[in-house]
Amino acid sequence: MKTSDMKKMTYRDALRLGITEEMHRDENVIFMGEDIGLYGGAFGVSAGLLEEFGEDRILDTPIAEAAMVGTAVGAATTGLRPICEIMFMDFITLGMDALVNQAAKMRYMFGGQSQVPMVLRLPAGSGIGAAAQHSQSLEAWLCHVPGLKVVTPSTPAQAKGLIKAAIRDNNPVCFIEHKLLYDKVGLVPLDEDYLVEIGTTVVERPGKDVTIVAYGTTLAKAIEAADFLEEEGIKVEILNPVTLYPMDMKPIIESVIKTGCLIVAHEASKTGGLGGEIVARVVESEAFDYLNAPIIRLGGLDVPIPFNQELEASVVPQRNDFVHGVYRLLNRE
Amino acid sequence: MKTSDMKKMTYRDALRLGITEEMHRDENVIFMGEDIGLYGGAFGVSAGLLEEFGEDRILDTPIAEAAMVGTAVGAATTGLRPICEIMFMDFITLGMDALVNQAAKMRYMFGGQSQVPMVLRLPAGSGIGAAAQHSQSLEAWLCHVPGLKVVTPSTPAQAKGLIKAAIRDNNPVCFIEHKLLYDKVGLVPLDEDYLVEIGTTVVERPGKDVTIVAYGTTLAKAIEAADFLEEEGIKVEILNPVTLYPMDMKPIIESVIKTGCLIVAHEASKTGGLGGEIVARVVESEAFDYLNAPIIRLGGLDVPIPFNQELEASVVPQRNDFVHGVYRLLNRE
Amino acid sequence: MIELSEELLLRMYYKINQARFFEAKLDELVAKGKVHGAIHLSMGQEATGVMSCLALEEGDLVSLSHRGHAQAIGFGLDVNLMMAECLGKATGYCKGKGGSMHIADVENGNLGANGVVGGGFSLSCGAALTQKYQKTGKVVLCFAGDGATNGGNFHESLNLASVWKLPVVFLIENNQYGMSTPIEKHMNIENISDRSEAYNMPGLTIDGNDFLDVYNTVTKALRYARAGKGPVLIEAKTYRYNGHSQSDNQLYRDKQEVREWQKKDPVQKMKEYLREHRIFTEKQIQKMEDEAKASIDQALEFANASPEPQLNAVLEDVYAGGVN
Amino acid sequence: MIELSEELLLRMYYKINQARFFEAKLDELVAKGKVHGAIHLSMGQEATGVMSCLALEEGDLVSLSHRGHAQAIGFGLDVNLMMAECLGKATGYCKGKGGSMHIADVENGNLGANGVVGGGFSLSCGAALTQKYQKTGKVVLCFAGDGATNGGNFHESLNLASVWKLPVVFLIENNQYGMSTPIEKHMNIENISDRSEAYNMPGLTIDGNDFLDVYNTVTKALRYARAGKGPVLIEAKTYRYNGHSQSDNQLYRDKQEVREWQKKDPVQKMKEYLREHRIFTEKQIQKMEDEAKASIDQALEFANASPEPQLNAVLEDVYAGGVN
Ligand SMILES: Cc1ncc(C[n+]2csc(CCOP(=O)(O)OP(=O)(O)O)c2C)c(N)n1
Ligand SMILES: Cc1ncc(C[n+]2csc(CCOP(=O)(O)OP(=O)(O)O)c2C)c(N)n1
Ligand SMILES: [Mg+2]
Ligand SMILES: [Mg+2]
Repeated sequence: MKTSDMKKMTYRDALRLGITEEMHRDENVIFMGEDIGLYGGAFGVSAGLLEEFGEDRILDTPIAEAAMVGTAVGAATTGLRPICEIMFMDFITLGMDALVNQAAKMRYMFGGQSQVPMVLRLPAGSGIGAAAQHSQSLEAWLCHVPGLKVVTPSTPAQAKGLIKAAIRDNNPVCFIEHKLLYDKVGLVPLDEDYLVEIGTTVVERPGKDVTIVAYGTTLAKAIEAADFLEEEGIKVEILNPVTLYPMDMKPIIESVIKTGCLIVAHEASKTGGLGGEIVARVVESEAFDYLNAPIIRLGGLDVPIPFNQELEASVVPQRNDFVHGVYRLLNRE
Repeated sequence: MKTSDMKKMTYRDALRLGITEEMHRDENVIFMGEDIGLYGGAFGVSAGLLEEFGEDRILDTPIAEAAMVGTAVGAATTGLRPICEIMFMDFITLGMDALVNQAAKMRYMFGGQSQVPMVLRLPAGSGIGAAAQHSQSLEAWLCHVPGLKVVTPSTPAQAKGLIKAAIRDNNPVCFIEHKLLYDKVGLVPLDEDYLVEIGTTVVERPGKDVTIVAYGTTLAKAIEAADFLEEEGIKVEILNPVTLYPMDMKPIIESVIKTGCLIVAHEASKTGGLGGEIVARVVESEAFDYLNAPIIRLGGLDVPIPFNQELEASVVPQRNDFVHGVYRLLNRE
Repeated sequence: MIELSEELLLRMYYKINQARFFEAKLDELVAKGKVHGAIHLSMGQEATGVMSCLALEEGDLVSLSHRGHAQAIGFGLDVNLMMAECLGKATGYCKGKGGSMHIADVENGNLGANGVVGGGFSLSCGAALTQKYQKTGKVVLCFAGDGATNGGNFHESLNLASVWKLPVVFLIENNQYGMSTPIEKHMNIENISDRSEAYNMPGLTIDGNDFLDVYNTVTKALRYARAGKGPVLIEAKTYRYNGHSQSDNQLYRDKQEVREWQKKDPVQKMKEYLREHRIFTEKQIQKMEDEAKASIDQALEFANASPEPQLNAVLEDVYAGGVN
Repeated sequence: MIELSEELLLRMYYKINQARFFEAKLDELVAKGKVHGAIHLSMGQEATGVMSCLALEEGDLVSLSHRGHAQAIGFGLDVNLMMAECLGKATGYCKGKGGSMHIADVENGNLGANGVVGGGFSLSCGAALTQKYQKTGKVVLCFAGDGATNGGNFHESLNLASVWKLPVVFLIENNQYGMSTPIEKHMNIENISDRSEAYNMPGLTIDGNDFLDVYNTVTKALRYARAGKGPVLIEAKTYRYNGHSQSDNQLYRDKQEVREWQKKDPVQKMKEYLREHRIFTEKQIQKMEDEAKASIDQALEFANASPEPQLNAVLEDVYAGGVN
């Protein structure tokens, strides 16, 4: 793509651009959430959309996550394509029934009669001092629910391409946005048909010595580590599963076959996180025979997120965890 | 233990016995749920308890899972030790906020000020024709929430010993019961101090050729397979992590070091299930170097549970899946 | 008063009988152990389910409760496909994947029965939002039980529907119990319809065993909602004769109570009305009953003759293909 | 009329000022970027939080909303430990792990502020169940905002409390907005207290800026609950001056509206009352204010001088040890 067809913008603005384009493209796309109208949403993603699309399409809801998700499901089965913003991913706990028992299962239990094209936007993760009830990374739950799709962009370009693909998808898509990414700036394709296809894993950085799988903010830490290691002549290959479910394992397996070394990382609590799933799939694959060393899994500590800033930062994997992991795999420590 | 100190009874009766003993032992133990009084609970676990303990301690709730769980949490932080029955595990979707954002986090976010001694009983699993919204196995979600403990007994003796341990524990314990086990009969210790300690993995059957980790109803399938394979001279070692979180990995790792072969199984959807976690932990451990073959993970198909009986049965791992898995590991196929 | 044509009365009487016979047949099958899974019968409540659906206009939508056979039959579902679904056959509405608790006919506006108590409230809001947004002029009728009105979904959905003025009518079948729990033990008010005040929407309590009261009231409520005035809450007082499901030994009520309600049986009451008003001859009445009964016998034959789903169907229908 | 002793009036005036100064200080700190994380200020609403807690008896319990500083101060929490917690210090109520949104003092019956809107409703039911079961004679006071009454937790909890006759008083601080959403856009009724009718419990609307109205009404409600008559719902109409949190540019309201409410400022109104009734001299009043202010300056000093938590604290307090 020529840079002239791209524009520098934040992840937040890229999301908004994608949503705006899709709302112009299809008038059945509506957008609901708490304080997404005049207020522009807790993280500013919907700023200005009320003016542009009016009250019929930008709907402020009461503080009622169960009804919000259920309403989106009902609207989706009858012809609309709702986008739904849960202010903090933590509050999907209040909408799990509509999401898990209705949206995800409806098509199947009705024998294929219906479809539920909706996007559930879920700001996730720690780092803003919001403490235990506003900082969780719960993607692993959603990836354990057949019928849902789960995606998470890490760059502004991915944010735009993926939100558009999610809106066009005919299934319920959980769209996870790490709060620390909203201000991140990057080049974003202006092409209105630019999509990041659901079901893809992106090679963020080619390499040959060690494979790292990371997403969300952990990806940035992995890249920092790779930059650092590059100076020592170590070439890390970084893969970003922007679709967490169903995950495209092919590039990951190929990479492991090439490098023989794997680090899997996420911010979510290590136990029960997606890291285990990825490790298991690699071990089940032909890559197993190519592993030169035990796989390293980096994850958040198995604790709630604390308020204090330093404690908070200490919960999630940092650059040095990657660096030391790579050293360990390459027997440099 | 002498068999004279044991009595044959169903899993259902063993649960009730454990609850009854604990309710006699500590009058702060109360029991709430939908239709647990006169009706005796959807699966008959609480039959007769209303007569024995009265309306103050056996509390029928409205159909309001969010309030039920939250009320249990509030009661637990102020001195009671509530047992709470969610009629079907699927409906914990409606009580996730109180469980995950309150019960699991309260102690931590209050800096250790409080404790939440409560037991959440969760009948899980498929096999009774209850279809997609009444048949899920969602233990992996709960094992991804630091602050909770998660246990699941597979035999009547374990049911009694574990429910007692759960009631005595000072933390929120999710107690998962597979519906198909309620009628299962076995010898149960009558000793009122018989406990199955939380945090243990049980060696259900010693062996030397292949290690199988299984729990819930999948355990029975594994045992059937082991019986069958025994006739061919293959000795399978079966481990049952009755505490799913925090899981005692030691016996599992030791077993894999011995056998070099591992099958991990559960009824829950394979993707995102606990199998991945167990595989990852084994791979991270010293057992990695002892693996003679790729680990096999058996899990439910990644689909909602269908109504039709044959389809329903086809979703979950069966005896032959274990048999073929063992053959594959031992290169017999 | 709303005028009832002869043709409509005929349809009403036929359907209420169909509902009764359909469930009597299911009850038989359950007793014989021929049904896998839970079945919730609504015998005694049929006037509510059937007549309220007959009040709908072409294109209106419904969301059914877990106790939804009479509702489905009132809405016009094919009893052959319903019976096949209850028996898990490939020819059923859901290809045997849903069973009694998930019968749906989405294309025709039946958004399905729901196994989650109260699960339909918010789905109905969503369906109503579509009607409002697309200006279809259609209304959504949402069924639930008395017990369901104690759940958060009820409250959040009614509030949302009221604030957004959605074209939806919430119809509560108050059969006096949530499973084994009598209404006095699960709420502290006399009339559930009074809960409408918390949302400033009209609330009405009716005799759910009186086919006319149901039909007339729902018709008026639908008009109100269709006119863009917002949602309505209706409570229909009625009673279920059978246990909650097959595993219910009914310790929580005495037989006398059941007998009292049986004296107010909705099918009998309608029959008496027809006789009193001499709208049909005895022969015509008998004929309708016979035809209704025959349709159910036929449905069972259809279901029995239908194939089981193919095993590979288990992997199908998880995701919709294509993109927008 | 309830008699107010001089000593009580003194405590009231001191605490309402403490609350005001505490938050003014926090506001300053936020502006200077010295606070990590979200802070919800309740300036303008202090009479409600402070006076209702002063109506409690020794041993009664409270559950606070996310906007809970005034409530906590009314309940008697130590402003030193509160300030330390807001700054994430090891000496804070939660050792720096909770922050402003989770201030708690469980041992003394403060069950904590709650970051989940409506999260406290059911916790309060549970705490009230303990009081009832253990016959302690104590009551639970549960705070929440107007927006919280649209959530399922509100409905399920009030219904449960009513059916079980739990000793709990639900106090809704109706500050006219749920974040940016004005009450007319999130519910269709005038008085939130009318929602009590859905549960057949008493419901009262009061002037949340009038310290006497709050104190008297809550006192009566507590008596009612303590007598075993069941729960009470109180709605206190009031207003918040600041944005919802620090990141709020307040497009949703005009400054005139804020100014109108400031004319009814609860701290000023109480001061006027004291002057009118000549209960204290001007000097005494000034002294109380000065002392309240000084206590906050001290609190900040205490917090600033306090250590950060040790890094290994991150792994502590996940599980309670021991068994019963
Ligand atoms: C959320 C939820 N909780 C519990 C159940 C189990 N359950 C099924 S039907 C039922 C009773 C429902 O009572 P009501 O709403 O009055 O409907 P009725 O059965 O009387 O028609 C219960 C508790 C469920 N299906 N969903
Ligand atoms: C369940 C839930 N949804 C959303 C939020 C985000 N949020 C925090 S405060 C708030 C507004 C609450 O309004 P109200 O109950 O009136 O209390 P107020 O802030 O006005 O004191 C929102 C939406 C939350 N914390 N919890
Ligand atoms: Mg009922
Ligand atoms: Mg408010």
